[in-house]
Amino acid sequence: MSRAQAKYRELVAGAPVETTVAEEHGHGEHEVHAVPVWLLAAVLAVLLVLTVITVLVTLVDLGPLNIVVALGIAVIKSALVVLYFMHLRWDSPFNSIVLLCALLFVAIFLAFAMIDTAEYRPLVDEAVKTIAK
Amino acid sequence: MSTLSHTADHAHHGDQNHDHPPFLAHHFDTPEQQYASSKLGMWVFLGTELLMFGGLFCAYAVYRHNHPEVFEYAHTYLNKWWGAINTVILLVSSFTMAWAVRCSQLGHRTGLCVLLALTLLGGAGFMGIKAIEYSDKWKHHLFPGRANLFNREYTGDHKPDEHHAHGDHPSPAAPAAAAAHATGDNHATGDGHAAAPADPHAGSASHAVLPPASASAAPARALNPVVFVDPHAGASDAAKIVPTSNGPAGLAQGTSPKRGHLTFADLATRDQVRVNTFFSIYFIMTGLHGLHVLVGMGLIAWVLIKSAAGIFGPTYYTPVDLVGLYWHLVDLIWIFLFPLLYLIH
Amino acid sequence: MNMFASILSQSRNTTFWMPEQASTVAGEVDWLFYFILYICYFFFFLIVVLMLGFVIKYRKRPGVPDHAAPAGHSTALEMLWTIPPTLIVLFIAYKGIRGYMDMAVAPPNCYEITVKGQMWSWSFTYPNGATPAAPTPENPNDVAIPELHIWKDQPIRLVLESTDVIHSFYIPAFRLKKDAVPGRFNKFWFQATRASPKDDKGNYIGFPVYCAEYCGTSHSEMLAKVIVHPTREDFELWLADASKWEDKMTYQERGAQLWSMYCRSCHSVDGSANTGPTWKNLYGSKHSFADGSGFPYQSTEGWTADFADENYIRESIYYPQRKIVAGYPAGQMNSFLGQLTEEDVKAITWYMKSISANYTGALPSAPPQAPGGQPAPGEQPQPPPPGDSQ
Amino acid sequence: MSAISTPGQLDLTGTPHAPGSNYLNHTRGFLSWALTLDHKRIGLMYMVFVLSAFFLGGIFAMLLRTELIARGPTLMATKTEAWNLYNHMFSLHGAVMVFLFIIPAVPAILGNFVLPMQLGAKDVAFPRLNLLSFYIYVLGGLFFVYVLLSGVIYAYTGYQMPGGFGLDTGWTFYTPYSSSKSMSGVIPATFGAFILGFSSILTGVNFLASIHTLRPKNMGWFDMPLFLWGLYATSVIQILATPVLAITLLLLIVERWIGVGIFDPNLGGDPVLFQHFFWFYSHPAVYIMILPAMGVISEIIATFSRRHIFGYTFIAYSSLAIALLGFLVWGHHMFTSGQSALANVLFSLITFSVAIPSAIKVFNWVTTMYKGSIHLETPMLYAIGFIWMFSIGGLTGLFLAALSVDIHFQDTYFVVAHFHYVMVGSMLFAFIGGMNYWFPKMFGKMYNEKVAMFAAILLFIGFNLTFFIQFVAGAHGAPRRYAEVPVQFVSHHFWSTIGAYVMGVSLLIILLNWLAALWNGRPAPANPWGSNTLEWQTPSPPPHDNFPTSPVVTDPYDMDRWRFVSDEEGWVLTDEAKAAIAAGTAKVGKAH
Repeated sequence: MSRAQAKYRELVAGAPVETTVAEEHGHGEHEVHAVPVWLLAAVLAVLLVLTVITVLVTLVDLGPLNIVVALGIAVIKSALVVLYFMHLRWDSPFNSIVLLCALLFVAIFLAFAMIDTAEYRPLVDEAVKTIAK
Repeated sequence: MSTLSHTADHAHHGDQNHDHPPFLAHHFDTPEQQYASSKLGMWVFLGTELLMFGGLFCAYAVYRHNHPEVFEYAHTYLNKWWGAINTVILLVSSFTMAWAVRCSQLGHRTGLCVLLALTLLGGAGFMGIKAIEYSDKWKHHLFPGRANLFNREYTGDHKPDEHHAHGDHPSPAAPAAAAAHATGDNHATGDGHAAAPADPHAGSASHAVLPPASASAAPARALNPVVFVDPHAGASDAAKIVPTSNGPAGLAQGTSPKRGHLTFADLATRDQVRVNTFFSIYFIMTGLHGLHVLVGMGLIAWVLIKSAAGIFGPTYYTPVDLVGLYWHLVDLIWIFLFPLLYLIH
Repeated sequence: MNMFASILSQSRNTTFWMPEQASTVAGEVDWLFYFILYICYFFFFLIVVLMLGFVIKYRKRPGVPDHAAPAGHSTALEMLWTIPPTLIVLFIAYKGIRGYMDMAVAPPNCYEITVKGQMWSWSFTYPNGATPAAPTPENPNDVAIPELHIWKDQPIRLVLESTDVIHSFYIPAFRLKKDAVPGRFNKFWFQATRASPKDDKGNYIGFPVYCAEYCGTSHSEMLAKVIVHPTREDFELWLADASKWEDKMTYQERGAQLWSMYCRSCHSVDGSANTGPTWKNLYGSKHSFADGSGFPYQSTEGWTADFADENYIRESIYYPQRKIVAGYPAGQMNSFLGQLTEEDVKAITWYMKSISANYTGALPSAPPQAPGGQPAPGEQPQPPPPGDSQ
Repeated sequence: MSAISTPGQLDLTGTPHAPGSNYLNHTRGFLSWALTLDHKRIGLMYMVFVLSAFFLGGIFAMLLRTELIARGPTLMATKTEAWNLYNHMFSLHGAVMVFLFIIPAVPAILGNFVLPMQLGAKDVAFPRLNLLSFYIYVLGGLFFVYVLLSGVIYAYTGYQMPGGFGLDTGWTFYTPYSSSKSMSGVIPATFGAFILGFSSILTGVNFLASIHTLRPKNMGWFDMPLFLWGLYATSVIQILATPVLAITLLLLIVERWIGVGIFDPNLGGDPVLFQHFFWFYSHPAVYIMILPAMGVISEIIATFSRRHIFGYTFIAYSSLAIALLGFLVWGHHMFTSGQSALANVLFSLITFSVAIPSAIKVFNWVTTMYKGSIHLETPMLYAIGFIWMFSIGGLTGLFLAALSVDIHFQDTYFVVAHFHYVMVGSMLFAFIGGMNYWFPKMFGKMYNEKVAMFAAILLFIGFNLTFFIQFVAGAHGAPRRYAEVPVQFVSHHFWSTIGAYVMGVSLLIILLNWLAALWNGRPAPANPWGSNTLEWQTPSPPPHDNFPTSPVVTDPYDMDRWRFVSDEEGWVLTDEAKAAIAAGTAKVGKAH
């Protein structure tokens, strides 16, 4: 039993035993991890609250922080979905690596493309102003 | 250098595997191996999906970074309450899906079927609202591409600012009132556009369409082939590009955008011709996402049929699990699309 | 084997590898090129000699059993061929970036010339606003090659723009190239260190310029030359003369010149097929349009054309998408509004008349009196051509 | 197909069941192939289609080289026709070769056939997905056939099929030419490439999952053959890069179709952004092409030097390093595009870092040959050719990574020669070498060795004649994609075209030699080369389930376990190796 699984056991202590059904097949390493309903419901509740916050926060003008707050909440929400709804918390660590790799490469792509387009922006603006004179 | 056992375990032959369950493919030795493979394959596939949407997010980010006012103005055409409701629908359906996976793991057949059906219903609800939103855009010529109201080549008779989504401007109106407005007076049911009083600047509550007769500037504009709009050009030149419904104020340059109350007139002239790109990005992003929702619904229906046959249980629930992962990914992407498209301010 | 000879015997200032050097950055670029080249020679011969040596020395001989050495691994060896190459490439990267910064940072006193690329020709606009014509080629079937004139030892900055697709302005002798991207101004600078040589007749032999970004059918004919004058005075003399090229020509000559600068890549004048309709016999013709209509053509501007007349031609140049000739695709031609003046359009129309059998009237025999002047507004089309042969 | 009866090659426990039955003949009929889930059959089906695409791309190459043999129109009457023909030919040549040949060739043919067997497995992790990706590949290929046909029909009848005719944008599809100017079939072609991308992604997912979950328990990561490392690194790139190509092409399609304004400057878009999108995929795609080829070469060099591969871990890690670094260098395709100076400097610096792992591989291969016992058979000739080509291709990359020098070389024939040395010289040599290496395993037949060696040498000569001279022309400034040869480059192009004809002839000889071997080659032994990877521990051709008896996992480069008996019997296990197996003490473990 991995550490994450152990922590999970702690978390759900007191929950019905049915949360873990030992595999009768194979080498006995594989166990079914059914996430308890109360945990799923709690996650859903948090997600809904965060959604409401996202909408309400648009009534307040935070200036440049607007997008930071909006995306920050989105990141928290997606982390909850990934960790609990998608079971990544109890899943093989390699699957987390796969996900993080994908995000890392999206980030690389975004970062380089945005740095570059921001750098050469003045050339474009100059052209837009000048051409058609 | 170990000198332990050295035959490839899984090279044994199918004929030796008397205990091979029916769902176990011949090239796997154990259900665990098959489950781990499938799960890994699914995660890798989800990674490719993220990268694919990542490309769109990149296009979005670059365009928004370069033309923030365009986004700030154009997003007011989206109804954030529809977006919020859809967010809630997807989150709830994600919850029912996660619960369904649990049921399949525990072999609760009835629960599994009910929950899958609920999830499917959520997907249908989401697509229904999306259809309402799309048909609303369609009605107002907020198409993607050249046919868009804001495109230089547009030849139709709609005008900017004549139609605004509701409640997107911060106003004294309480959000609840706006929400009521969104549900009660939505565009799909509202066939009263033409009948509504024509007040293009009426703000959040009005979405009236001006009579075509007032669109006299459209032909001249459609014919203007100039590649770039000169912000210093005189009013008569710019009038070829910019619908005149805003009057001379529509040509104001350098007016600093009034946050939250941005109108077409507040945009720099060169940004006015770029508004259509927002709608293109909106349609591509939500369209591709909607396509994923449809695929997900198909998959859920397929799993539902299999569940009804009762083949899932603690030893074999891989399809439910994988479809669940896919469904959650669809949810994940929407979690980002919602604030990025509907909640710009 | 003169085919090989021409590769080996390059002209005076070129080497086997590189073309002549004619700009301030060329020396630095070539230095780095040769530095990398010798590194490459070293490693290539090291690898190949070792490999072939091993193949010969350790080859399996018939009848002799295999004699391979046991499994090998040496961290020291791995480090040996990891660390020195790393240092070498870091040095190359540093030199490359240094050289690039020299190209990127222009001195303050640059003479600025606007370079406009379009499918498939270059045109150059000097600070006095003049856009000189390309010299007429000796063989009329050859493409007129426009010339960029500069003078020696003067920093020049080029502002690149494009009216349609991406082009790339490439001067091998200067070791420089930059894309002309529509919708933006790309800039680069250089300083020529060598004046252009002259041929036997006393004409300058320019440094070749190529379009280096694929841009469609006649990409390979989108050529130009850089003429480096020895002194500024020489250059100014040329510029003063070249700026007035329009004054010395009749309308139809000027139209022919404009055709070869802007139009010839799509419109032939000998009747042959191309991207756009040929201009031969176009004036006065009554072709039909892609939407099925034909002449007489009622324009939204308020006039009616009974045949392809002055108004129709003007509209086709300024608003090419209004009417598409049947059999040709829409969207191919950009508007020349703002690029060709009304006077230019007039010249082009006269040129079309001069090559049309539908026009039998007289042609202007002398340059117009008021060059560059605005035409009288509302100028009426010429009388209908006699015979109306179409 | 009777090779299974070759006696004595495997003295392991158990006996082959159903003697004479192998994957080629155990079921018959069209459907048994069309619906097969067997990775070996899918590999062969890929082979037929990929080689057809290669043949087509080769025809385009011959036509475009012929157009360049002299100045002026060569194949057509008028200049415009000739230039259009050339532009369509180089575009189709590039697109077909890249998307339909180079990217799938090694992974989809050799990888599909060999990967599960090198893992000692019965199949890839997802056999249905494997078949699906094959059909997706065929579907994508059909779009290119459509593009080609539409061009031919337009040329002969003037009729324009929907979507445009032919393809004249280059395989890079740069906007705004592709989005608003070209009249060619940009939408069908990009849609085809879009579909092919999914085939590539699914293959990548499949291989990655297979390597992760199907490895035998006693085969650790560093006990894998290096070919698997190459395929693993390739899969990582396919998974991470190809989705971006998909979205890029999708955006290009809608840009052209309805004008969305993301890339089109007329609508406020940015054409340079398209180049970022495109090269984010297409530069890593270069490593999709070369990494599996490097894996093939590692196998061949170790086998034919009869020596353990030198520096196994360094080669393995360098594959991963190339795969990951390959993602950070795409901007070096855009040094002159108006990309910002900052990005230029960053991309130039990172580009140099890719040189190091590539150099490590080459040095390790050469050192493997040191004190080996080198058998100069056909695959080894190709491996030697590969090292030659890859050295030139890799080293000339240094010029192109150096920022100031690349400003001069960008978009000249220097670049053309460079990437042909890497992608054709190296990759094609590895592919044909690998085909010759695994041909006996695939079909249970031996090809004519003398003819194969002659063709290899001819191909080597033809290739170098074609492309080396292009370095010289490019250094002097010959721009690429020129339908008309500038005067000073006439002789370069003449010799280059002659070289291309030599290449064409040698490739035909290679193909005919293979066909002749299928017809009447002598039966191949189970292990004709004495390699120690698992696929040689089964008869040639293998049975449906790959292994009649469980293969023994040992160090994949422990060549001493095999001794040569005769041409008929090939290589068999030494008595010591058999004894070790019987005693359960066969060496497993670290490969170095």
